[in-house]
Amino acid sequence: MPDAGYSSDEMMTIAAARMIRNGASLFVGIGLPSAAANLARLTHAPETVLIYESGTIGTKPSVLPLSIGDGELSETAESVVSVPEMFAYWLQGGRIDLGFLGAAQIDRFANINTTVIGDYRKPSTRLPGAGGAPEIAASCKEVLIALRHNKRAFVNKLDFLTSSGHMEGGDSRERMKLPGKGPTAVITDLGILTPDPVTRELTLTSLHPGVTAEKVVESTGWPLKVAPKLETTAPPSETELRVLRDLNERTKRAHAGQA
Amino acid sequence: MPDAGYSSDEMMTIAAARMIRNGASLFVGIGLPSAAANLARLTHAPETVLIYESGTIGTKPSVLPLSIGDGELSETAESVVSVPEMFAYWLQGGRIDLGFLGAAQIDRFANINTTVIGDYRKPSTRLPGAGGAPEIAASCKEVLIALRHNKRAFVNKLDFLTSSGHMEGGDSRERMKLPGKGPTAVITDLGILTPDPVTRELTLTSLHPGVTAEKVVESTGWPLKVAPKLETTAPPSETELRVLRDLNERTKRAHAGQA
Amino acid sequence: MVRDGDTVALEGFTHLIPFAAGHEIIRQRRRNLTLIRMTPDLIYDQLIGAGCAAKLVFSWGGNPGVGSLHRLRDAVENDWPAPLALEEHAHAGMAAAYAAGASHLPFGVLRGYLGTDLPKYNPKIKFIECPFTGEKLAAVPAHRPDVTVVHAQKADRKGNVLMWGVVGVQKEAVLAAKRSIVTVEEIVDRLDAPPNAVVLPSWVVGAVCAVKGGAFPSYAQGYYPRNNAFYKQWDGIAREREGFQQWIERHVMGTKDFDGFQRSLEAAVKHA
Amino acid sequence: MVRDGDTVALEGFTHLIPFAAGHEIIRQRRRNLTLIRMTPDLIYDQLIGAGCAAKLVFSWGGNPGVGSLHRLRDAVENDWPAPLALEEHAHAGMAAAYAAGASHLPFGVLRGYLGTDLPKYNPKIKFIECPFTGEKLAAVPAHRPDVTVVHAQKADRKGNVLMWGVVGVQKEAVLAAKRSIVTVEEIVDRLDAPPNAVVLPSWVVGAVCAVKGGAFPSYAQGYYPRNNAFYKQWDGIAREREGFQQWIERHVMGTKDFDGFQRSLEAAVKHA
Repeated sequence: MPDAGYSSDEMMTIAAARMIRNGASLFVGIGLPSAAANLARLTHAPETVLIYESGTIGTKPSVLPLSIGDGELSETAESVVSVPEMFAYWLQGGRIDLGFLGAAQIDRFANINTTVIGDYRKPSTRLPGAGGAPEIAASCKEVLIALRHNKRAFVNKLDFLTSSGHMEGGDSRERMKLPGKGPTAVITDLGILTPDPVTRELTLTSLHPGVTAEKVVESTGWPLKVAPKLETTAPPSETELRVLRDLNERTKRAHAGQA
Repeated sequence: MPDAGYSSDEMMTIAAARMIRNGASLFVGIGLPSAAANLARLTHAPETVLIYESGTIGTKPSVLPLSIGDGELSETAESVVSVPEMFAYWLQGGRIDLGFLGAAQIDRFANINTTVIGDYRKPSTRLPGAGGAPEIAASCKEVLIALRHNKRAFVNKLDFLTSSGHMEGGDSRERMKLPGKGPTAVITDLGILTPDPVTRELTLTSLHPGVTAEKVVESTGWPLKVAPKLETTAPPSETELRVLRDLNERTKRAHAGQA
Repeated sequence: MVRDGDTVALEGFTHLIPFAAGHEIIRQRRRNLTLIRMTPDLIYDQLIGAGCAAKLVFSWGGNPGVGSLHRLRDAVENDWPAPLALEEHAHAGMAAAYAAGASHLPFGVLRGYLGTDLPKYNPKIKFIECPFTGEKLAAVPAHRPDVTVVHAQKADRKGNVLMWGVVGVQKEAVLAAKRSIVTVEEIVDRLDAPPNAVVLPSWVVGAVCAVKGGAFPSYAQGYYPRNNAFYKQWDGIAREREGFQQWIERHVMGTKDFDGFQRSLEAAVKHA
Repeated sequence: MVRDGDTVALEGFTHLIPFAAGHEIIRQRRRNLTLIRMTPDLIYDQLIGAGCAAKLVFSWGGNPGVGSLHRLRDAVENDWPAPLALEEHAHAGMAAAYAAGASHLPFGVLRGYLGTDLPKYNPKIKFIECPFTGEKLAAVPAHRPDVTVVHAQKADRKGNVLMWGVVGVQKEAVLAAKRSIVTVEEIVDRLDAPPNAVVLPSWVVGAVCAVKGGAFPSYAQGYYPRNNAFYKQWDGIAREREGFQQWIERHVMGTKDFDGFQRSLEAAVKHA
């Protein structure tokens, strides 16, 4: 989309940011989740409570952190707690509204893999691993997932199940007694997928401007269900684009001039 | 002992204080343990680390606290932690050298009762209960117990076992896998009792000046063993008496003039 | 926010005890409460003596450094003013139960209660085996109060709460509860919390209410000291039923709020 | 204080990472270490690439915000410079294992790992039943490192240590360890710790050593910021074995201490 005036990654971040309700408490990972969360905070959701697993609660960074524990996160936080407290009292405590995850692989029930590509014991690619994701996926009231859409990522079968989505679909997540509702949307650079209310299989429900359903189906490693009434994602507003670009620009400057 | 120049309670407190090794970390209850611990700190054991279950570590109060959480304890502490942390990381963590307990009843194996006199469900006297004592008795490396010596306190059978001493004697404490060594001395207003190295039965090993072994045996609710080589506790030194009396005087003044 | 029959925790470990909130529960004549608190202290002696409690979950029930809680004893020993069921723990078990509640775990694990008689009388103390070493450890069910009430030093205008000094199990008790109320010494524009201070963000607190002096006769570090003399006086006030009832009627039931209570106490001292 | 074959935890969650101590382990050519750390970060990439490690116990092994830890990947994918056994957890399990270690419990309990493949590959993750509700919960054995090393902002002359900001699992890691070492930015006459600050009293710390800048390229709040640019550069330095080896030889093995390392890095930048 060279003439849309914005990139597909920008569309993805903005679409993700829009899903964040003002006032929600939000457990944020690094990368796109952090960008989307801060974009939301700087636009329609100023009262969003950002929580990073480093123990920083209610932080208001002026630039995107490179790590989940950059100094600015703790300096601008309402409260900084230890990591055991963060995982026990706050995440497991069930008080986080929304978890926001990325993934290397995702399957049709929004289970995700961030551990290995290939066999666990002899992987072709060793990924960073679980981090906080399994318990974010389990304990947040809702989970959003954001990743680029292609067949390497949207796979028929995960090489490793790192974090539980809707398991084998239907009521299998409930039967396993995972505390939270699980993933409620997957936001990609092509569109938005949401789980079917009954089968919990991810279904394409919104296309970003200029993207076709065929393109999304082709980019998915399983026969993707497409909603009968397919919506089109509203293009980025001027404000959204400006705030996101300003944020990225400030971030780039802040992380450059040190070494 | 009207002409000894000190009371039997003063002798008890001073004898207890002498058992505190300089530099030891000490978990202190209110009352005599607190008086003895602070006396030790103000005399021969200035590096003693006083810990109160309110979460105050390394405190240096100028007067004896009335409660285990008086403001001066936290103001003069090296560190103040939450109560769950105190019990989990510090006491259960196994890093406290010496626990110091009082009791309403004690048996021949230094098990103690601070819960009820009479039947638990219909007590003749309801006592305050366990507090921190069961885990102080279990987890401190060593335990000292101080109480006044009489047949109501030194009983043949406890009405309730609140905190474990040497259980049924012999190796029964070890078999139960209690982490610490258990009580190593019982200090009373009449003398000092220590557990037999093998049977763990409390044995009278030191008499305070002017007290006879017969008097101690008479004041004990079981046939008390008396060590063949019975020592005599050194009488309070001038310094010990002066520091203790100053401390008590300061304490009395501090706790009076408010209501 | 407290209803008849609720399970209520008023916490504060010697420090920051929410007396003002306790008095309000007495004034509202709440009944049939299950009261949770590590150290019942004078506040629960008052609630029990006033007939608010059906059950007490606790680990140490005395007047610290003074002696007995006479109203608690009268309820246990003589069923006055009503029978009081006891669920009795040690401090370590209570702390583990609150921490488990805050952590949304159904139970807490501790190295505790070994050899003691407490498990014989409290079926909520069980023993489990470590799945790795086979060691025997105690387990207690999580505390999940309907309402927790604590007192703190400060809140800001958004409702973020700051406390410092002896912080006890207050944070755990608030996070373990379904609803929570925090009374504070003052409401300020900015909390100015030091790094890693004990802060309860507004979104985990149900209601914040300024009650100056609301921890009297316990203390609020940085505001006023513990009134140890009153703790000693309480022994005389509460020893007999009549004296207690007169005191409660005059100073708590006979006043509209904690400010009134404090003025009423002062007047009594002046006329004494 | 670190010996060949030890189980060693160098902790610091993005903040206060003890790089100086890690370099010293590399300089001393320690071998066969079991390295524990939630987020291996650059410090363990260096230790692994330098051949110090036989096993890694961890929960997230990446260069935060940048990408892979290439030395970690090379060890796992290609056994270079030596095979590296993995014991893999999630953060919540690692945190629970450290807290259990600090608490002298043999295991920690958490609501975790449900539905994930991690228990299939890590036999140290088991499931237990709540003795009260029958709920299924995860259990992990306590971490009990032979040595824990952390970096903090300040110590006083007695050896009491103060840290603030993102404090991670440092306190738990120190309290869980048999021996401990703390490097600090500075040694001061008085700590002046705010109330309820994270303080490690001298008697629970094995050794304290002043190493100014010892957390570089991570950060010490109040002293210097995270050097995010170096984190990005590391991707290039560590991508190929040769580049990594040259860097370690020149800047770590070729210097006497962390001060020398920092001067050596500065010199390289000037000549670039």
